[in-house]
This record gives sequence, structure tokens and C-alpha cells, in this order.
Amino acid sequence: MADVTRERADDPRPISYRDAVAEGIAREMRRDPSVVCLGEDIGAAGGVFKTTAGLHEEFGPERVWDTPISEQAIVGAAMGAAMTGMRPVAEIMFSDFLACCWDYLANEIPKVRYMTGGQVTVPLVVRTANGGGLGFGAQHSQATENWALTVPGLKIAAPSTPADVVGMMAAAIRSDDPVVFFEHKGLLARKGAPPPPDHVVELGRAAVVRAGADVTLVALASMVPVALAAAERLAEEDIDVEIVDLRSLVPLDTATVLASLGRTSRLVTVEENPYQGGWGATLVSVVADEGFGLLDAPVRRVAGECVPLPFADALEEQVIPTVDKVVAAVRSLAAY
Amino acid sequence: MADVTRERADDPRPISYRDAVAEGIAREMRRDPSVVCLGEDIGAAGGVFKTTAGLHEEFGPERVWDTPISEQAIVGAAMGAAMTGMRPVAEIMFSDFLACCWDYLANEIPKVRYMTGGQVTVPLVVRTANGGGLGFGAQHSQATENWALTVPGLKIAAPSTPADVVGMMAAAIRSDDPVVFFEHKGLLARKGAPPPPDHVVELGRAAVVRAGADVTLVALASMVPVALAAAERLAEEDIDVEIVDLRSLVPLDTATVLASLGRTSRLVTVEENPYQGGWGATLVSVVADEGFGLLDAPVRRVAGECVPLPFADALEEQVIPTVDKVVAAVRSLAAY
Amino acid sequence: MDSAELLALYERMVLIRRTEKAAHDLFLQGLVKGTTHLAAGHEAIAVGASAALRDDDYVFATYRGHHHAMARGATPEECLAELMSRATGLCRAKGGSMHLTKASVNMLGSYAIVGAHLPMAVGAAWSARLRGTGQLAVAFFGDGATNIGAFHEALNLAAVWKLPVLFVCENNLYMEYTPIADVTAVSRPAADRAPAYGIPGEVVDGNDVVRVQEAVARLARRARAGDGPAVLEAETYRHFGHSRTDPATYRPAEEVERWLKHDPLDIARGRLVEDGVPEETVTAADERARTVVQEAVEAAKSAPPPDPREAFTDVWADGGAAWRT
Amino acid sequence: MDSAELLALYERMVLIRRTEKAAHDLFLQGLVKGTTHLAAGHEAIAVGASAALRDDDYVFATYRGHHHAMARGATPEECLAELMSRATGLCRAKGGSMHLTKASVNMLGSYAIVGAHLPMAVGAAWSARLRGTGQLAVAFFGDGATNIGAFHEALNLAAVWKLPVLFVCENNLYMEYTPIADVTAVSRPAADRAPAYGIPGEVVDGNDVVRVQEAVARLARRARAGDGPAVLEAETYRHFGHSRTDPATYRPAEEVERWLKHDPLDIARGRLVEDGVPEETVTAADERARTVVQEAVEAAKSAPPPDPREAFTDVWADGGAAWRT
Ligand SMILES: Cc1ncc(C[n+]2csc(CCOP(=O)(O)OP(=O)(O)O)c2C)c(N)n1
Ligand SMILES: Cc1ncc(C[n+]2csc(CCOP(=O)(O)OP(=O)(O)O)c2C)c(N)n1
Ligand SMILES: [Mg+2]
Ligand SMILES: [Mg+2]
Repeated sequence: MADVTRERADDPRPISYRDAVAEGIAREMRRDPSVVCLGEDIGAAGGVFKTTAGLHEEFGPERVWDTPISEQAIVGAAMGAAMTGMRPVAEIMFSDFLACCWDYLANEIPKVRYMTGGQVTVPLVVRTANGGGLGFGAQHSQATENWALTVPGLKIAAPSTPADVVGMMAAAIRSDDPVVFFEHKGLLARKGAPPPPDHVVELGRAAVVRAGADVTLVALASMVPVALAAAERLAEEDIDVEIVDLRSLVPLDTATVLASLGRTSRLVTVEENPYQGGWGATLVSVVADEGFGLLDAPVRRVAGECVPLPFADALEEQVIPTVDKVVAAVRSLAAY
Repeated sequence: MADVTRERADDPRPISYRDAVAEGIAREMRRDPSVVCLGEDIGAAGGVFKTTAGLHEEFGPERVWDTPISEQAIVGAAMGAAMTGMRPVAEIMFSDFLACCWDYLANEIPKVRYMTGGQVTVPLVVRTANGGGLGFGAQHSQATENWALTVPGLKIAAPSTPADVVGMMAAAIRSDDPVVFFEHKGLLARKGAPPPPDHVVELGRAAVVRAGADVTLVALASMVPVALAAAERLAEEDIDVEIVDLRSLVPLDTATVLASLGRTSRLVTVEENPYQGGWGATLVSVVADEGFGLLDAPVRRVAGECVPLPFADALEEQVIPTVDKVVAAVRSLAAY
Repeated sequence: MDSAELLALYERMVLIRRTEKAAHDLFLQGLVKGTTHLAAGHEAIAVGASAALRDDDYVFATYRGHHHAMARGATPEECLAELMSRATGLCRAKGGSMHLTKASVNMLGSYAIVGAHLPMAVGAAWSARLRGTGQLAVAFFGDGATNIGAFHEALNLAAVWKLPVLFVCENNLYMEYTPIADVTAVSRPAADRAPAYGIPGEVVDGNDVVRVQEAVARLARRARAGDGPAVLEAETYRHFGHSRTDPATYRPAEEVERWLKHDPLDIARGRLVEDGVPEETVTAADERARTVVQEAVEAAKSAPPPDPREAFTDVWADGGAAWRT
Repeated sequence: MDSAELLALYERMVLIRRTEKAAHDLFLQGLVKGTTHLAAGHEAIAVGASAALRDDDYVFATYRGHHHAMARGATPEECLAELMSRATGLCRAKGGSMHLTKASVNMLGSYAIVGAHLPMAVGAAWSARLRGTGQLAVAFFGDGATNIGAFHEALNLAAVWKLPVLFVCENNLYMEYTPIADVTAVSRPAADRAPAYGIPGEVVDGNDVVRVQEAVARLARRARAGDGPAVLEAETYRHFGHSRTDPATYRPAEEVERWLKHDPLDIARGRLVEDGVPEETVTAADERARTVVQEAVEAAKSAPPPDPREAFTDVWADGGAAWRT
């Protein structure tokens, strides 16, 4: 692991999203001794998703800590450590389990700076495996980035490519603000271009990952490849789609979205979290206010259905947005 | 307490929102022996907000149970009891503390019916004191109805009048689905017309509480009186406001909102929860899609600011929507 | 326990073992999706406890719950069909391996958030007491669950209200990949905590179905008599890794070997032999189980997939999923 | 403890008592908004513990935290200004009574979600160990907090990692209005749970500042030596109701009377007298405290309110509140 970075600099072999997580953390641990990791089975085992593989070997047990199954203690201890000079990176194995320590995410971490009048700083990262599509059922498949969006005071990262994983991990760990970092389970095995050395992707900067003139698609994490596939299909019908990868929800890069809308006048959001209370709603409400004059058509949201995640593939496909659904939504708007 | 109902039938003395909570629960406890209450200090003490006053006296300790400070056990036990023939009404003292048992609200209660293929039913109510404006600070003042909105499978009630409290409590307790019932702290002392006997207000039916032709204001709970006050002020400027009290978020009565919009062509939502991830966003996204053709102006959301709740009155006023802010938003739209 | 009963329990354990083996094989054939957490090795706990319960008692289990579902009467076919995403599955293919549930026999579910079902079991016991039915509730959980907050809240509330609920810990020495001893402050993660709630905490050989049955019967009698909850820590070991992706290389070979020799099926078989039950009788039981599971696999294989519209049923009690009016 | 030190602790306790009395009066005058949870009666715990700590040790407290803030060096003026919503308040009027914090002296906050700060204290202790500073962390909490999940998780993690953290329970016999004995399965809600984490659990007279100081000093030494965390249950009683709206009528008159006679100030004064400290010396301390608080009230009263724009600062480390780019 030690020289992965150097290797990659002159070796543009693709890196997997999974390896990018460990690489991103390792880079920061190398440059800053105050970065420490804690979580269940993250040590010698390398994490149940192998997203911390190699860290225990390289940095040892004093920097990579296995914990009991105690989500409140994990995140609460991370908070206490962050308040006292460390930069903890806490893993919550599945994002569904954020519910088990929600008090820390909702009431403690995002509020303590404000309610003490700025006396304390909480530079921590809570990393978690997010999203569905793997047949893990109702309690291990949710896209919960919208939970975090309900709470002012949390930054929210949700990268879609290995390079962004590394770059946003750097930004998240260096941030003096708390960051919830959503790693998408469905993307772990995907490979992408390796990140350059010292790669940092500032939080709050969306990426226009495909330029197009007709309709703007705004997507996040695993929905970015879905949107890209839909765009390919739509191109065959001469519908030219622009795709914005939001990359983070807070800060929310509404400027990039409104600028794209200025070019296309049509907007579809593609989000995995449920329609009710989903992040697309907040974005659409900004657009329906500030971008109203730009719109030539209704705004459409392709979102998770408002049901729990079912187990069977045939059912899960009904619930999570698919390329077909995105294509249909865009087509209907283009025709408006 | 025993004959409150009868007294009120021929005595139209106003009842407070606070008393309406206890009255609503008592009515259901009288008609259905499977209704039981549990929570912290709800028994002889009558609850810290006195919203369970009289229940312990009338129904005794076998139906009104004081618990330890164990939010997970309270709601988890309510769930187990609901699955086995009871209709528990659990109190979580402040809605901020829902975070302490969020796993039950997010992952267990709303999913168990679905993930067992419909084998079990969870007829329970989680009641909680919601909202700010009382100088209780960052951890006791939040409007968290939007948290519940992120989770498919929960019904969400948030009445604004004493009569609705009683009528919606009846509907909630009789519902075979789990209901989160938000009682607004800022409304507890307000009085209103007493509910008739056997008053039931179906969940998912918004109320048009003021008819008007120019702009539709959609509000909930404590924001309903704010919207009404704004409407009075706007009437002086000849802006005629229609006000929809949503009353529940799930089911969400989009039909009533779209119908109102058909009359006014202009929409402002008034919500106490923060703008980011607030319920107004979901409503606006429905409108920006299905009601796009009806709109003559941008849609505006007057919402809580995206900061924690500060302690000092002078600061809290900056964060929670005020009549002034609603007036300004409506005025800007009317002029559009 | 007489040998007829023991034979029946043995057969049930074999049935579970074979069903899990089938699940494993079907997984490798690509016919089971998602994940599975096999309980092979834990059978005596489910079957022994079940034998000590009334038919109407409530059972709550974890994602590692195949054995509990079957111990309470779910058939291998129902379980395998669920794992294979068939319309005939226990949960109509909406739950999967981690959520096996058979409410008709009060097996009230398998939960995949560690510890979450303990308060539910407390609530079911509370409900039983309120309704005066004399029912008991049992929560089965892993050693890892003893370090989560819900465990603490559940045990305290159960103790304060003196409810008829048993907390049965299946201590298999590991959470996922981490030894429980590395992350727990006491050596008996469940039993050593019982005094913190003023309730009995016992340890039992969880691989001996007779001992488990006896212990549960004793604690159940006590709880039904109004003397309140108890903790039973059953020592056991899982034969497979934590879940399907885990080869369990973190476990010392010597430890694995020792535990495989302490197999619940062998122990029960040994007792049957001791009781003088003829070899053929035991083999016949094995054979019956083999046949049932074989037929179950075939039946599940040929069962239809769920109707895609099933994705939009069962959110609400009215059968639907509408969130707008 | 020598009498000079005891006198200083006594004076600090008087200062706290008088500040709280002032807060109470200001509340009745409408000058303090929201709610307050007075700690009158609990002073010896904060002051005694503080006397046993290093200046750089970390303290985490609850919504009932005035005494801890002042024991660690917050001035009555800073506290009262916060309660009165003044720009000069400890938290610039953004926190209020429930969130008094003075990070400059490592008094790292008062938290209003019961039990939430216990894991934070564990984290601070972990951090101290990682940084090798020899610092200790102390979490103060109520009896009611011992039944919430975070308590359990915090104590277990602290014990497993052998961290320098002390868990000090202020057992005042009640949660809000419910006697703790009615909802807790053991009679010593904190100390009786310590064995469940393999750590020492001691009980001390929380109204005797000397005993508290001694106990904390002993447990702190142990923790700093690397022997791990401990629980200290300090028995005490609150003089007022739970919060400002509570007349506390649920408490038996006899019980109230007995505890009012066991006042921490009286006990310390008695010890001073026993030590031969002259009456006038004690009275002079009283007098000094009276003056300080009187001046604090006046200063807080004449301090300015916060700038309304303060509502939009301090969300992020850059000082602002922008959630969009
Ligand atoms: C709250 C929570 N945290 C983490 C997990 C992930 N997880 C699933 S099983 C498991 C290990 C559980 O160990 P144990 O309780 O001993 O049960 P076993 O799997 O050994 O039967 C973990 C950590 C989870 N499902 N829920
Ligand atoms: C998680 C949570 N549940 C409930 C409350 C409401 N509440 C505030 S103080 C309190 C009683 C706490 O009692 P105890 O821990 O004994 O502390 P004391 O107030 O007696 O100092 C309760 C129930 C809360 N703040 N947080
Ligand atoms: Mg285990
Ligand atoms: Mg107390």
C-alpha cells in the first residue's frame, strides 16, 4: 500500500472505486498523523467491503481501531476526538445503520459548533456504504443521503468515480467541518482513471460530465452511470442530454445546475433515495423559484419509489431508478 | 376527565390544543381497551407538557406506563406490542429525541410489514412535541416532520387546531398503519373550537382554511396561524390569499394543493423545518411537474433557515419563518 | 427428555442443517441472490429452545435466522423459495434470507439491524401480559449484539416491568470477523451483564439440544410465573463464515477443528445412541430430512418469480403503497 | 485536604449557589427565557471533582450544567449573560442555559440529549491517549442517563480500550418527575452497572466536597496510570424542581427536608469550623461570592443583546452558514 500513490502517478492503470476509498484514506493518513480510523471490522479484516484494506498493515492498530457493534459509541467517540485535536474517520458499515447513531448526526455533531457560539470545531468524517441494487433487502439497501440533507451543519459527499472518491476523501478529511461520506455499494467494483497525486476535489463543486443542449440531467453517485447510459440511448433519438454529477449535496452546487438549465431549459433529477423527502426535491424547489424563468417544461424527478427496498431482483428493479425510467422521463420532457 | 366529551357536546367552550391531546387519547382509550400509552413521565405527572394529564387517573397504571429514559425501548416495545394485538401510543418527549430511536422509525416500523410480505401489522402512534419559538435551543426546538418524510411507510400527522388534534388523534390511533403525530409546542396554549363527539379527521385530507384568489399558501401546524396572520396583512394590500392547512404529510394531499393552484396560479409554502430537505420541497417538486402548466410565477418556499436553532429570541426569530417573511414572499409573487 | 422427543428434535436439526447446506449450494449455483448468514452449527439453540416453548409464544430472531424460522415451523420449501426470490417464499420474496418471518406461528421476524429486535420482544411480552395470555417472548441474538444500546434498554425495561421475556444469546465467539473478546469488557458478553439488570444470567452448552431445552424450560417457567425476564447465553460456533462472502480465515484452525468436533448433530446422535435408539431409526430420520429438503429444493426451483407489481403492495395495511391523495 | 483549599472550594460552591439563585430570580423577572435546570444542591460534585482534576482535563456535562461550567472557571457573569441572551454570554446567546460551554478551559460542553455526551467523553479520552498528553476526560450525568443505550456503549468501549475517562453519576433520585427507582432494575443505577463493564463502581456522598474530591482523585490517578475507566455514583439531591416549570410536588416533604438538611454548603462549613477556621473567614468568603454575583447580575443586565446576524454565523468552521455554492 505504501507506494500506491507513486505507482499510480506513472501508471495510469484504472483503479476500482473500492480501492480508491482505502487509497484516499491512506493518502491523508500519510500526510497528517492526526487522522485515525475506527469502525467495525475495519482493522485486520480490511472492512466488510474491503474499503479499508491495507490501512491496518500500513498504519497499525494505534491508527486503525476495531470497535464493538456500538454505532453511537463509534460516532460519539469520533466527535469527542475531533473536538480535541484528532481527525477521526469513522465507518458506519451500511448507511441504513446511521439510524442507530442518528442523534449524533442530527443533534450533536452538526450543532455543537453553533450552540457554543463557535467555540469548538468538529473535523470528522463518517464514511458509510450506501445504496441498493444488490438484493440486500429493506435494511441494508437504502440510499440515505437525503436523511443527512435534513440536518443543517453536515457536509455531504457522494462521489461517483474512483478519482472523485480519492479527491473528495482528501477534501472531507481536511475539512474542519463534519462530512458524511457516502460510498455507493453498487459502484465498489467499478474501475476508473486513477487520481493524480495530491488530488483534491473541493466539496460543493458539481461536475458537468456530459455536455448537451436539450435537457439537463442532475444525478449523484450510482445514478451518474445510469444517467450516462440513458444519455447514450437518447442520443440515438437525437435528444442531446447534459449531465451534472452533483458530487456533494452540501454544499449544493445550484449555480452549476442553474447555468446548465440556462442552456437546456429542461431539468430531470435522477436520485436513488425515495421521491418523498428526496434531495431532488430541494434542488427542484430552488429551480422552481430562482430558475423559473429558464424553464420551458415541467421539471421531472426520477427517484426511488416510496416503498421499502424489496429483496428479489425483479422487485428491486421496480423501485430503484433504471435507465428505462430516465429515458422515458427525458423523452416526455423533450416532447413537451 | 371521564365526561369531558359529553360536557363539550353541549358546551362550546374553547379547548386548548394541550387539553385536546389528552382528550383525543382518552376518547380512544375509552372505546378500545387495546389502546395503551407509554413514555417518560406521562403517568401521574401527566407528561412534561401536560398533554397526558388525567389519563393515569382515568385509566390507571395498566394502561398508562411510565418508562425509563430509553427511547429505543419505548418505541421498540411499542412496535412489539403493536405486532401482537395492542394499539400503543408512545410518547417521545421532544421530537429532537426521535433521533435517539431513529432506527425504529426509519428501519423497523415502516418496513416490517413490507419485508414480511404483509404478514404483520403495526398499528401504533408515536406522539412527540415538535417545533421551536420557545427559546429551548438547538436540541429541543427542531421541527422534524421532514425527517419522517424521508421514510416511506410512516404516516405523518401535524394538526394546527385543537379540534384537528382530537380528530386526527382518533384517526391515528385507529389506523392500522404506524403514525408519527407531531404536537406543536408553540400551539399547546392556543384555544379553539371544541371537537364534536366522535370527531375523526381522516389522515391525508388537507383543509382550505381561507379561500382566496391570488396566491395559494400551503402551511402546516404552527405555520398555519403565521400564514393566516400574513393573509390578514396582505388583504390590506388587496392581495387575496388562499390557505391550505396540509394537516398531514403522508398521505400528502397534493390534489387539494393542485386544485387551489388551479384557482390562484401562484404558490408559496410555509414550513418551519429547514429549507434543505424540508417537506415543502417535495410538495413543490410535485407542483413543478404536475402543476407546471398552472403556474404563472415562480414557486417560493418560506422555510426555516439552514442553521441550528439558536437560543436567544432575537436570533430564533431570524431562523423560524415569521409573518413578515411570508408577507414579503407573497408580495413578491403577486407582483411577478 | 424421552428418546422419542429427542429423535424428533434431532430430525428437526438435520432438516435445518440440510436446508442450509442446500442454500449454500444454491448460492454457488447463482440461484440465491443477495447474502445469506448460515446458522449451521447453531441448530440446537433454535430447536432446543423451541421445544421448551408453547406454540403461541413469540420468537424474534436476527438475519442469522433460518434455524429459528424452521424450528418454529417454517418449511424448508418456504425458506428456500424466499432465498431464491420466488413468489412462494415465506415473505413472498420481499424479505430474503435476512428477514424470514412466519407470523402465523408467532415467529415474528428476523431483523438485520443488530439488537433492534430486543425491545420488540420486550413489547410482545408486555402485550402478552396486558392481554393476560400467559405467552412468552424470546429474542435470539448474537454475542455482538450485547454491546449495542438497544440491548441495554431492552433488558432494563424488561426487568423493571418484570415481563415474560427471555434473552437468548447465541455466543459463537465472533461478530463478523472480530473476536467478541476483543471488543467486550466482560468474558460472558450476555450472562455477565444480567446482574446489571437484576436478572438471572445463565450459560449453557448451545450445541447440546437437551441442555438448551432444559435451561429454556426452566427460565420460561419462571418468567411465566411472573418472576421476570432472564438471560441465557448459549455457547456455540458457526460452521461457515459470517456471510456468504466470508471464508472465515481469521479463525484459528485448531479452534475450528475443536468446535466442528462438538457438532450439535453429533451430540444429539450420541445421546440417542446412549438412550439405545437403534442406528437405523436415526438413519431413517436423516433420510426423511434429506428427502424433504431435496423435494423442497425442486419445488422452490420450479416456483414462479414474484409479480413485479408486488413491489407496490404491503406498505400500508390497505395493501397498497400510496403516499399521496 | 487543608483548610485553605477547603475554604476555596467552599467559596466556589457559594458562588455557584448564588449564581443559580440569581438565575432563578431573573427568571421570575422575565429576564431569563427558555428553560433552566438549576443544580443547586449538586455543587459539591462539580467543585469536588474539579479540585481533583488537572487544568487541561476535559469535562462534559448535561443541560444541568451551570455548576460544572463555573467549577471549571466560567464566571457568573458569563453564565448569567448567556441565560439572559446577551452578546457577552458564554456561547454568545446561541446556546442558553442547557449548553454552557467554555472550551478555552476544556469544559467541552453541556448536552441536552440525555446520555449523548458519554461517548464524546470516551472520544476525548481516546484522543488524549493517542496524543499522549496524560489528560483525563470526565462525563457528568444524571441517574436517568444510566438507562439509555449510549451509556452502555460508552462504558463498554471505554473499558475495552482502557481509556482515561471517569463516568460520574449525579444521582439525585429522580429523572424529571419519576423516581429513578421506579424505572431502574438495580438500586445503584450507575455503580451497580460498573461490573457489567469490568470496571470499578464506587458510591460517594455527593454533598460532601471532600469525599468527592478524594474519590475522583483516586479514580483519576488510576485512570491516568493506564488502568482504565471507572464509575463514580455521587448521591445528591436537587433543591429546585427539575426545570423552571416544575414545583416538584411529587417529592415527599420528609425526603426534601432530610436532604435540605444535608446541604453541601452546610457540610463544607461544618468541616471548616471543625478545622478551626474562624467564622469571620467563612463569612468573608460568603460576602465575596455575594458581591461577585451581584456585580455579575448588573454587568449581564447592561450587556447588549446579540446582533441578529449572529443567527447566520458559526455553522461552519469558516464562520458562515452557506449551504449552497
Ligand atoms: C447496528 C448494526 N451494526 C452493524 C451491523 C453489521 N453486522 C451484521 S452482523 C454483524 C455481526 C454480529 O455479530 P453477532 O451479534 O455476534 O451475531 P452473529 O453474526 O455472530 O450471529 C454485524 C457487525 C448490523 N447489521 N447492524
Ligand atoms: C434522550 C432524552 N430523553 C429525554 C429527555 C428529557 N429529559 C431531560 S432531563 C430528563 C431527566 C434526566 O434525569 P437525570 O438523568 O436523572 O438527570 P437530572 O435531570 O436529575 O439531573 C429527561 C427525561 C432528554 N433530554 N433526552
Ligand atoms: Mg457472534
Ligand atoms: Mg436525576
